[in-house]
Amino acid sequence: MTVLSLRNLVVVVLLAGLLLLPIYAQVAGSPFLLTLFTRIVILAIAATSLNLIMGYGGMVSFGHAVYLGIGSYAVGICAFEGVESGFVQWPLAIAASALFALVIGALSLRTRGVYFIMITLAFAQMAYYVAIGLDRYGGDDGMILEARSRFAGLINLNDKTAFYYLCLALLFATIFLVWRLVNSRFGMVIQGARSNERRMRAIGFPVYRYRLVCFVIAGTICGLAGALLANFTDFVSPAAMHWTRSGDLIIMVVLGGMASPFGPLIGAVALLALEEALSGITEYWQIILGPMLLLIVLFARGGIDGILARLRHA
Amino acid sequence: MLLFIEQCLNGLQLGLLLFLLAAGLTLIFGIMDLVNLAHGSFYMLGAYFAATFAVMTDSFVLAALLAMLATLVVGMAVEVIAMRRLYGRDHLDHVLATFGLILFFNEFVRLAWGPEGRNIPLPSWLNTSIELLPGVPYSAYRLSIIVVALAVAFLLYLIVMRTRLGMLIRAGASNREMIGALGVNIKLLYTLIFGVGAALAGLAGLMQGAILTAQIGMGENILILAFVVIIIGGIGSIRGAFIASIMVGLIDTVGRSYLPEFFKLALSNEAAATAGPAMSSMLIYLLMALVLVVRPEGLFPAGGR
Amino acid sequence: MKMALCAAGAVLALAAAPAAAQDKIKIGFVSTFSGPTAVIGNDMRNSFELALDHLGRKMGGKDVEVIYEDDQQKPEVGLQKTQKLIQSDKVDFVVGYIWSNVLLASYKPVVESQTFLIGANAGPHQLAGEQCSPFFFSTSWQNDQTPQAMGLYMNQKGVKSVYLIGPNYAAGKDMLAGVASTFKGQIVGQDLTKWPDQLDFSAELSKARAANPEAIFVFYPGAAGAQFLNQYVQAGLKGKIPLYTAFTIDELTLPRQGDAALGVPGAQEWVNDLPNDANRKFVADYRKKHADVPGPTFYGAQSYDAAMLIDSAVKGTKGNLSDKNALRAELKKANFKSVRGNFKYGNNHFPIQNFYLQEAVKNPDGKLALKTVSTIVENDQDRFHEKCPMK
Amino acid sequence: MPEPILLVEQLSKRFGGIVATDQLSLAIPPGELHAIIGPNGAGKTTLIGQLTGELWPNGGRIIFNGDDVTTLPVHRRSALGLARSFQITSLFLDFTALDNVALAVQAHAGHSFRFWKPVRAERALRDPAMAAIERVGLADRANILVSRLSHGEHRQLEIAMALATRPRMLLLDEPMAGMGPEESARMVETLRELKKELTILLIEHDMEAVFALADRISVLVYGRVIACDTPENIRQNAEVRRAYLGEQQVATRHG
Repeated sequence: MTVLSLRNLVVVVLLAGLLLLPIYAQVAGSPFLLTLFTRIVILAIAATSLNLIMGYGGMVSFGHAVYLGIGSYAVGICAFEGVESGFVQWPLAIAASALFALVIGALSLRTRGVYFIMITLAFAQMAYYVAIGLDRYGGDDGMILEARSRFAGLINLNDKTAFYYLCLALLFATIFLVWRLVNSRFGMVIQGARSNERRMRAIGFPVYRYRLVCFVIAGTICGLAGALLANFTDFVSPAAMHWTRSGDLIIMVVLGGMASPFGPLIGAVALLALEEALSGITEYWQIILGPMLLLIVLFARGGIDGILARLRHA
Repeated sequence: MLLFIEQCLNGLQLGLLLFLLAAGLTLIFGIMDLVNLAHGSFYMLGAYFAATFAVMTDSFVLAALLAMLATLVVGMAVEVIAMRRLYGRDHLDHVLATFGLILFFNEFVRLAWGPEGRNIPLPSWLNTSIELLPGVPYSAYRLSIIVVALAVAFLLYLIVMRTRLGMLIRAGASNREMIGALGVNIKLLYTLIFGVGAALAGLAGLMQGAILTAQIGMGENILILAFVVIIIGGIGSIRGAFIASIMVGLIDTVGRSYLPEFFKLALSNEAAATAGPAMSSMLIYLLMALVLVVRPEGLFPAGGR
Repeated sequence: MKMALCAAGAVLALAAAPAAAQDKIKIGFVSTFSGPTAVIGNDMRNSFELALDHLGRKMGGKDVEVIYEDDQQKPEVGLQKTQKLIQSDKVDFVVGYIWSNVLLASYKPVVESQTFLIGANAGPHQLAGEQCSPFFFSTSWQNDQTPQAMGLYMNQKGVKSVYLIGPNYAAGKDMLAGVASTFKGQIVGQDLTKWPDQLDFSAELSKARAANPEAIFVFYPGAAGAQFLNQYVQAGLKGKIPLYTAFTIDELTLPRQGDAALGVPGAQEWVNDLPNDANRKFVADYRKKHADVPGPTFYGAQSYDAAMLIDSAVKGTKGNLSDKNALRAELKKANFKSVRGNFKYGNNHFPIQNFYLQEAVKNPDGKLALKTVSTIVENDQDRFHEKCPMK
Repeated sequence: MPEPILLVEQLSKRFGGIVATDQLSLAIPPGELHAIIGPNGAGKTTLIGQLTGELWPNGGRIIFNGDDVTTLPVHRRSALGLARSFQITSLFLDFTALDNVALAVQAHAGHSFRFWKPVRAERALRDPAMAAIERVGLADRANILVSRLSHGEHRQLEIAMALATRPRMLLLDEPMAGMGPEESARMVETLRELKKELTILLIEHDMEAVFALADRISVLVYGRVIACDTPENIRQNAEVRRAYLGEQQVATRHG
């Protein structure tokens, strides 16, 4: 295996591009790029966490965006009630997501296959409607975040570049964490359970509890992405956990490449950049994007990362 | 009491409409093991076709029949062009591919029919109300939906339980390899099932379209409900889909009408008015989660019979 | 991936276009241009463009560039597009917004960047009250005003009890609260329905009938209005329990509502037959230019006024856009011929204006049209202006 | 006779009206290679299922190494030292052979809530796994994806995985199914080696192998043990001949 295979090259270029983006945005005088890519990076964190359970663990959650919502509501509600310290808000976002993941995971992991897909959707929808019912916090409209999380002068989230780099650092940390995780003993159990659950039991693994822990870890990371999202948009609303948002996350992971460390990032960049670019060309951009997705599924197994990996052999 | 009966009727109507959609979905899922998110697109196409044919033919019934035929053709074409390449693939591939189809069909309709939606004009004999219970007029058209859907359910029951085709369908839903062993032209059978499923979705769409008008994206929200139905009922089971759709229809409608009052007992008026609708929208998901916690493969798993 | 790289490249290229020199006026227009409610966005765009035609495509002698963005009726998309307009396109004005929740989500970045925001439809109570801003102006109304007028009209008609139905989102709640604030009779029941998913109102109509009120009030904007009215007729309620509406019947939904809409009263600040010169010109030219679509609607009228408002301010400052205070003072004067008849701005930058009763009638040629029946209330100011700290 | 390591008492299992296991009793002393034979549908797989814990019996008890394991879940039995191979190959196809076996080692090396250390660098897992692979003769194939191995190699790997859990007892469900003569001979050799250290319960159709390896044989018909004895005596047993083996088959094969 050559060190500079096409796949590695793309990843290196992508990472370098992400690192240098604020400079480019500055030089080119288009700060909107920074906004666009901050959003992409945040959603890539969420997609990477989904990849942990879906790509590596075979647990297809159709309700993963619920943690985006829980994370952002934790920040939003704290801010609304006058608690503006990020040292309180963010741990709370993480803890709330972990707790929710623990509860729905404990119930959902009893089911398999498409039933698992649908039960996770059901729980996410319930959370969505609970959020709509939160009259004090804007109900269906959501609420404007009066001020971003404060970190006692450590970092100013209102500084767009600083905020971008914080998100980027957290993305890299997440990718690294997931990579270490899947190559640890724990990761082997999770992947083994995806590959052959029955055999895992036969050789003596209590699969359920490992899966549950994995499910909670993924939910927790995504909750953090939710806290970032609230700070990014200065706005919190139930829309963040609507099922279509969960679908977007799945599409990013599948498009980029499942069970690949950088797949979700590639998928997030590809999907959102594609949306932005196509919608610049025509108002009817979805008529191009739709068949494109279909073709990728039909002729490119393993997503974009899969194509890159195959091109290496060619 | 009369109101309660009326609400049950409303719920029954919604449930039966869901059944039309869910029947095809559960068969396609059960037999071809295909997760078809684009099923809602056929629902939408059915409504748009009916709107166009109604203007052309000036007859609602004729338009409905033509629209079903048209969705049947579109469904079979989609199967031949795209879907059959997806059999045996991962469910996630299905999700991504059929999501792409949704985008395509939505934009296609927007290009072909424009963004503003279409009205499906009803004949005057349907556009009235009938006094079903003393003092309670009920929409004749909603009543006709109940009748048509029940007729379709009965017809499906006859086909599935009494014919050779039905035997193949039942065999396929519980054990996919078996149909191949019986020496049947599977490709044709699959195309046919997919087309019929699409036509049923089209029927549901045009029936609902006459109340709600044909709209872009009208299929997506009801699609999730249809998935809830087939999961509760058990994938591949027509009987399960029937029972589950009526359950979902009743719970949704009755919950929507009484839950807010119920909340008023505990909460302030305004909080109840907001929390009530939110909670009643949650009910069906609560139902599905409960069913799955107790019976992880739905109420009537097709393999279990 | 190659494809994605190309796409990313295209984005970079698009975004990297050098910021234009400020010798022309840039306006960002955010509305819904996709999905079922795109008809409203189109009507707004048509009217705004017509206004530019009438102005010779110049404002105060300067060229005008308008960038239209689609919010997809989603708050977070609206926010993102708005941010793009401010940060990337560096527009001088942001105009539009049909939906209250989209406006609420997009509001903060606009006014914080000290860009003027002209709301051409949505008027959530927060923006009229505590969260009013020196950089926000409305050419429409505060959400409560129209239903308040309807409440007054029901009082005039001697209605004793009413059942309220509306969608469960910001404007929906504002609308129902608006009726409740002026209606003197009894409110026997209220339903807020899931929005925009729920389009079947059978349960709500059954409840309303069982509650046996003298009237039903509804607020269903856009396509949902047609759907509600159809179901109201099919349920056999027409002729039994009269319907009173706000924003439920307009020129866009009328073709699909057909005879169901005949005789159903609605309150509005603008009607297509209002007798003033500006309005006659607007309506006639719109129909000439866009013969193939229904319209114009009040959405369009408000957008037309928005263009005229901006033009009046630019003229007033002699094209000097950098003096924000002067520009604000000119905007506040509302020194232009509004198609609804002239109006004044209140302290919170919402119009103080008349509300009319409109009804659908059948023209001699068999076509349905809306016409003014009477003036319900004159020089009405919204009930939140006192909460706004601005003078 | 020493204390049996596996004791089955009055085991019953019904599926609807069908009795798959009928008052079955069995006692296997440590160190024995005990074979179970019987015609198709005799209930052999149902029996294995109950022994491993995938099925729960309707009645009776299973005692393993002095513990009542009748209602213990699969993974707990495995932890106690009861390992199985599958009749139909059941491996982790997208892992390498070594990863497969290492996972089996890991299963019995404490809990796996270890999130950080790269698992492929852990000698404590890799070395025993490699040893087990060597014992079944797959050392040169250790780093190949399992999906690319042959059927015979899959069967060998099955044994290696069972071994890697360091069991007290092996349950082998038709380890020679679908093998050519050469592969079978190799498998017999492997089992002969293992037999020196482990108690083995072998379910197998290949009579040649069974009679060559087994210390004792139980004959299962309609869910009941109709005979349990040494290979020599089973061959002579008239009831067994009648019910199952058939005069001719025994004559041609072993006569």
